[in-house]
Amino acid sequence: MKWDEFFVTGDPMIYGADVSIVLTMVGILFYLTKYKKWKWLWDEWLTTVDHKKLGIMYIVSAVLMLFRGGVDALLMRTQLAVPEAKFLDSQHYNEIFTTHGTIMIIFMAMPFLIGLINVVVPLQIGARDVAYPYLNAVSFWTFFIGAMLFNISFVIGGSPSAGWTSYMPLASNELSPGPGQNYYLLGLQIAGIGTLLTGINFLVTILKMRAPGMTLFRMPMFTWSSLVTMVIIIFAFPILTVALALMTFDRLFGSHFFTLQGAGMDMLWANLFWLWGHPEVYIVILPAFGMFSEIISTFSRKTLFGYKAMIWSMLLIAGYSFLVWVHHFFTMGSGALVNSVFSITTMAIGIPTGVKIFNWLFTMYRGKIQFTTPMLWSLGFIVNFVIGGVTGVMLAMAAADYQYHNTYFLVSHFHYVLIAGTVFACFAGLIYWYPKMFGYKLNERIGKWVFWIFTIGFNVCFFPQYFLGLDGMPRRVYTYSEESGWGPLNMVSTIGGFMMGIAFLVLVYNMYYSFRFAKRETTGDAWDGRTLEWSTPTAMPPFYNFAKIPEVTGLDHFWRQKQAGKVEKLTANELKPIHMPSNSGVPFIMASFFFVAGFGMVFDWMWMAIIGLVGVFGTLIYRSFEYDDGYYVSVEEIIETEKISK
Amino acid sequence: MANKTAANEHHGFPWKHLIGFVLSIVLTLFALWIALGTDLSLTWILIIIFGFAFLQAALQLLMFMHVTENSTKSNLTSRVQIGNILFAAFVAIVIVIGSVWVMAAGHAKHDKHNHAPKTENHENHGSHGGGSEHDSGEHGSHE
Amino acid sequence: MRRLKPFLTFGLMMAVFMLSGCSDMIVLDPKGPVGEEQKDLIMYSIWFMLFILLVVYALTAFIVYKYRDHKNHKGYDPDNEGSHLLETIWWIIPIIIVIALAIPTVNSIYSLEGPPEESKDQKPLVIHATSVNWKWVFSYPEQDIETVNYLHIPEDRPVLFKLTSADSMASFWVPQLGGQKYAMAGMETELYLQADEQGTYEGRNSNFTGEGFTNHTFDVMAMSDAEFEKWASETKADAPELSKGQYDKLMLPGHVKQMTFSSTHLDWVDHAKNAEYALDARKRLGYEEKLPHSKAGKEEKKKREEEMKKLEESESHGDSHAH
Amino acid sequence: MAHAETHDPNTPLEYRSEIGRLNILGFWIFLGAEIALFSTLFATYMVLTHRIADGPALGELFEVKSLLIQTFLLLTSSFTCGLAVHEMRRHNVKGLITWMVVTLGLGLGFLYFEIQEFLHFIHEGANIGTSAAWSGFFILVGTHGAHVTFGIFWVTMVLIQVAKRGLTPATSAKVFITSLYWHFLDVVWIFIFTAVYLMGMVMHHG
Ligand code: HEA
Ligand code: HEA
Ligand code: CUA
Ligand SMILES: [Cu+2]
Repeated sequence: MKWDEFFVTGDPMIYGADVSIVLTMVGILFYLTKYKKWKWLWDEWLTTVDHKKLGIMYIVSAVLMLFRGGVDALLMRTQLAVPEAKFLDSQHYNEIFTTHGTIMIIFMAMPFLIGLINVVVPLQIGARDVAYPYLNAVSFWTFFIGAMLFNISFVIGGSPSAGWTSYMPLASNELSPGPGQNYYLLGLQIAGIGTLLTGINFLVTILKMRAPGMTLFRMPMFTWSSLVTMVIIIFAFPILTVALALMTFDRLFGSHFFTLQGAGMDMLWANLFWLWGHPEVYIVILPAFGMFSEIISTFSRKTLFGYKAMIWSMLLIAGYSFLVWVHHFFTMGSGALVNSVFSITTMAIGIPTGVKIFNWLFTMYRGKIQFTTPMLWSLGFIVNFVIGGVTGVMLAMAAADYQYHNTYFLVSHFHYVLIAGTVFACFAGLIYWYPKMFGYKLNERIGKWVFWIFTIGFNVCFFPQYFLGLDGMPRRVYTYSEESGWGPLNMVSTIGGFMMGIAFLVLVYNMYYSFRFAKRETTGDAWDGRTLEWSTPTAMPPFYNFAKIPEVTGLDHFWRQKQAGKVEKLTANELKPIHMPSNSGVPFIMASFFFVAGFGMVFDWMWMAIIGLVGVFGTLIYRSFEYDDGYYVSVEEIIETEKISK
Repeated sequence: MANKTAANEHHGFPWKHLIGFVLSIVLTLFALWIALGTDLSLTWILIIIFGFAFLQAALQLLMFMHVTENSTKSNLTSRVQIGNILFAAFVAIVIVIGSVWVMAAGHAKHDKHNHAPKTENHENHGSHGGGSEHDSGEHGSHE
Repeated sequence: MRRLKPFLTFGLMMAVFMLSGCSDMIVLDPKGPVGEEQKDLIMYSIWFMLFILLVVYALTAFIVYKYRDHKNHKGYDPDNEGSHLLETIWWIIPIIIVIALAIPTVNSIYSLEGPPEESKDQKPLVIHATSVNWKWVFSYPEQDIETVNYLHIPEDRPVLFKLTSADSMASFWVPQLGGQKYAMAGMETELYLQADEQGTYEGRNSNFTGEGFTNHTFDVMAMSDAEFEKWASETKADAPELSKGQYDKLMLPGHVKQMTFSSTHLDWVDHAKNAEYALDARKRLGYEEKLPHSKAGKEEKKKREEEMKKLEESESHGDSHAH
Repeated sequence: MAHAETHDPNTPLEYRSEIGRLNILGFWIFLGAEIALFSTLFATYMVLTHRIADGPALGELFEVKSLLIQTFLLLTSSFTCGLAVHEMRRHNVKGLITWMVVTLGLGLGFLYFEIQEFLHFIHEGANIGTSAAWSGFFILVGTHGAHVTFGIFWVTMVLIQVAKRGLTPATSAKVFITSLYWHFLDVVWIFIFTAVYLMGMVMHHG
């Protein structure tokens, strides 16, 4: 391999990235060394198995990925702002939308949600930690390593450029040679392992670790939505694992699953991809639904409307999510019967989703609505998400989809659901639970600015795209002609995109501003909340979460206790030593070996892949022989942490 | 409750295991005979052998794997275990039957990859020597 | 209320915009029965969607305004947790809407599988459309002629496209005539279209096929039957024959201008039956895809482009057809 | 984590500790994911099964004898694995180890014949690159084989731990989990037996 094939060259933007990556690395290393932070980093973060810290690391990574994906988006929007622009060439543009889509879905939306689930769900169910804290760390580190592997493709070897859907045979060796597509395969594969483990971990956590008295039908809605999401993850991610493995075999080991040669079948890739891909979009929307349920109920100061219907509708959506995948390729010519069946199943998903929308609205009915920023995002969600939803139903009408497919109509649909659904929820949830994670709220005034700039920018960016789609503008084109007449609306769209970018910058500024100036919380109940996570006496829960595991008597237990003025104060004599799991460096090391293996496979250096895999198995064996029963936190330490007067 | 059975059962002779084993051997041989030793129609053969396969899977789950077993006070665990397997079976059927159906539908009749007489005109295309013939019976199965 | 105003104004603005802009958008300005059927379905569904949006927005505006936390707040009921009647309503109404949408959808799906109703008794013109990165090859088996990157079709007569691809999965789409369908290597899909008005329509591949995807386009010229017959017979008489050598060069990834031949490649290869032909042709010509960023990749690309130029020049009658 | 220990003598050892119970439940759920994984491989195989390009047809090379040997080895190993757990529940460490070693032996036997069969196919001109159909075959049956291989290593590791530490709630839960894994591989094989071999032979000869 020649050096010009290893390092990506020939573009000032890439050199800029090279330099900034090296500078950032040097800067971090320098900082860690100068302030003697290495040990702190290792003890507190790299080896932690605490769900709250893992959650925070997930969220930080996700925000970074939102930035990366967002910069990609703005580069695309810049190129598309005017006809015949020369800002990016075709190859670059293709790489950028591929990484944009992949990063936003796999490395931004999923980890953001999983991060919030990590922080919140164990607290909401009154647990000390998840069922498998060690495995939780493995999940995080494999996700993180997968994301890093995917991201370095930008400077080493070249990025994938076959779209986030990577249709074959375009993505095959013959038409897309080199490491780019391999990065996609290996990055997603490694991160996917972590996601599957998260699925099992949280399913068992929610089923088995609930505080006494919290029956399934007393669980908070976010916990419920997480439970349902985990079920989808458990059954959908193995499909992705296999699909990626098959394509990896096609590219590295000469098999013919999807290739042009050997009677491979390109349609099968599309089929397997969407068998995973459709459930995947519900994986990224259901936790969002759960968060909005919590927030809307909290700030309407009212019980959730139709609790049971909310649960059943989610279960329906989960079941349906495995029955609609063909709507992504109505145009493949599978015949009238297939298209009719999948049209109907797809449209049917609108029914339970509608039930949820109306239940949210009626949660506010007879409430006392407070317009905090999390609530604003939730209202914005309802208003904007329905646009995405009903246009989804339009896409589901196969005969009409022949005209929408592969156009900006579709692009607009999925941004309306992904941004107004998932991203709004991530912002809302982040702001809502920020005091739980960091001990202070984000500034509300600045927060409202962020909301309005982002929401308006979002509509300005994506609403015109419906019309571009109806005017025949296909997705994934890097430029278009003057005569097409698509120029003005694209310019509008680009302006909206940049407004979102500005809002993002203001959000980051808000984090800095609040870190410096925000008033510190003194109780654990920053918003007058309803669920158990707000019941810890300190602003940030201690590492063991609850000095004494709460006993639950009904839905919204904490809120009802507060209403009745019966919140119990802890006394020293009811405390018992608490059993906690020990930290471990193994997950981090195992993930590093995954990186070695993945990188080796990307470049088809089998010796390196084998070293990495041997390392992975080594850490597995090491762990199997390790009998670490954790440790006990003494009563004295608990008293000290909780500041209980004796 | 299953708590007790789980323990009691394991004091005597492992009848359950033995019965399970014998049944699985019988079912295997029977499936083999149906498939290769009879001249039932293809559809019937498929129905029967897959019926047996599911039976045998259930056997393994119940006799060997103690899927209904639980050891906590609530029934939740065993319900989760069974529900999990049933949902897995649902997903499995959707994946397999769904894929076969969707990939064949609309394509089988004009999907010409198999019985293609390969092109005649290329120089460096040695690998495509004879080109095997397959009867259209294979294609019938798509429909 | 103040907080919702921007949304409402915006929605209203957009609705007006949408309705007034209809006829300007090509999908909503069809020139044939297939596109017409799809447009009708689209418009039908849009009314339902606007209705749903209206209901949701009105409810939101009302509830958020009425129950905002303010002085003299009335009607607060923190334990109000459901209503069978309401919940039944919002299970039932969406079910009805879905049924109302499903019936015409299924109807259209079935009717689009065949030729348009109004011209069922006419014999469709058959055209084989083959996608190869990044051009379209059209073969008229009956007329025994072949064109590249453009089509002539008679008006008021159904055209049956037999779609296939020599390499990447492509999608054959002429928005003003009707919806798209995939063209895939080693397979054949069928699509009926028909033009009811003379004119030139833009067609393209709409499924991403890599670097040259953006310009993977073609023109469709609809003309009277007589003109079409005249064009076909003139082409048969005047255009050069397509040689295997030329065709192999067409298999290289790249763009070419419009070309015309008086014979078709179906004589020796049908990509619906042989998915490997293009790859083999590239090998024969000593061409191999290289890393896009590497020096070798850039050189390879240049070489390819030169090859394409030569190919265009070799087709002496390339411009014989009128535009 | 809560650490409720149950001391009811009727409760099998592997269910006595909280961690044991959680791990067993978690493993069941993992098996659900494995079912989805293998289903995808089955779907791939079934979709591609006729796409043989210029290579041999699948059923053409299958042989009943080799198939039956493999099947009986694996079925029997599942049985002996069940006996091992039975012995474990009687707190008979020796019985447990003996039956598990027999299980491993049968598993190795299975692998031996499977590899023989693969070599035979390759000799007959059918490898993973021959055609889509053979790619589907090798990836499906090979993934099962890889699982068996992994299982053999895993069971061995766990047996070493049992030998070193005796039967504790922790080690017995591990044994129980590996036994679930092993039975599960048998279940998968039943479907390979049916969907790949029987169907392949029926389609070819029938
Ligand atoms: C968060 C992610 C998310 C969500 C929630 C959805 C939700 C839905 N999606 Fe979307 N979709 C995507 C993400 C998502 N989608 C992505 C990423 C793609 C493209 C991928 C790619 O190709 O790159 C895509 C593509 C896509 C297609 C493929 C189109 C094509 O390629 O041609 C289709 C077609 O049916 C579709 C349909 C739907 C439907 C019917 C819903 C429904 O779930 C929506 C339900 C909601 C409502 C309907 C609104 C509320 C309901 C009411 C107020 C009640 C009354 C309403 C009715 C009775 C209609 N989506
Ligand atoms: C959760 C998922 C998600 C999210 C959040 C987004 C966010 C955005 N997307 Fe995304 N998009 C996808 C998922 C997502 N997208 C997917 C799956 C595809 C399909 C890919 C494919 O076809 O394969 C796609 C494709 C896609 C296209 C179509 C490309 C094409 O087909 O040619 C476009 C075009 O406008 C676009 C635009 C945007 C914009 C403007 C945003 C904005 O919301 C971004 C907001 C911006 C920021 C958060 C920026 C932060 C950065 C800064 C503040 C830096 C400031 C620097 C400067 C001002 C220079 N996206
Ligand atoms: Cu398309 Cu076979
Ligand atoms: Cu979908």
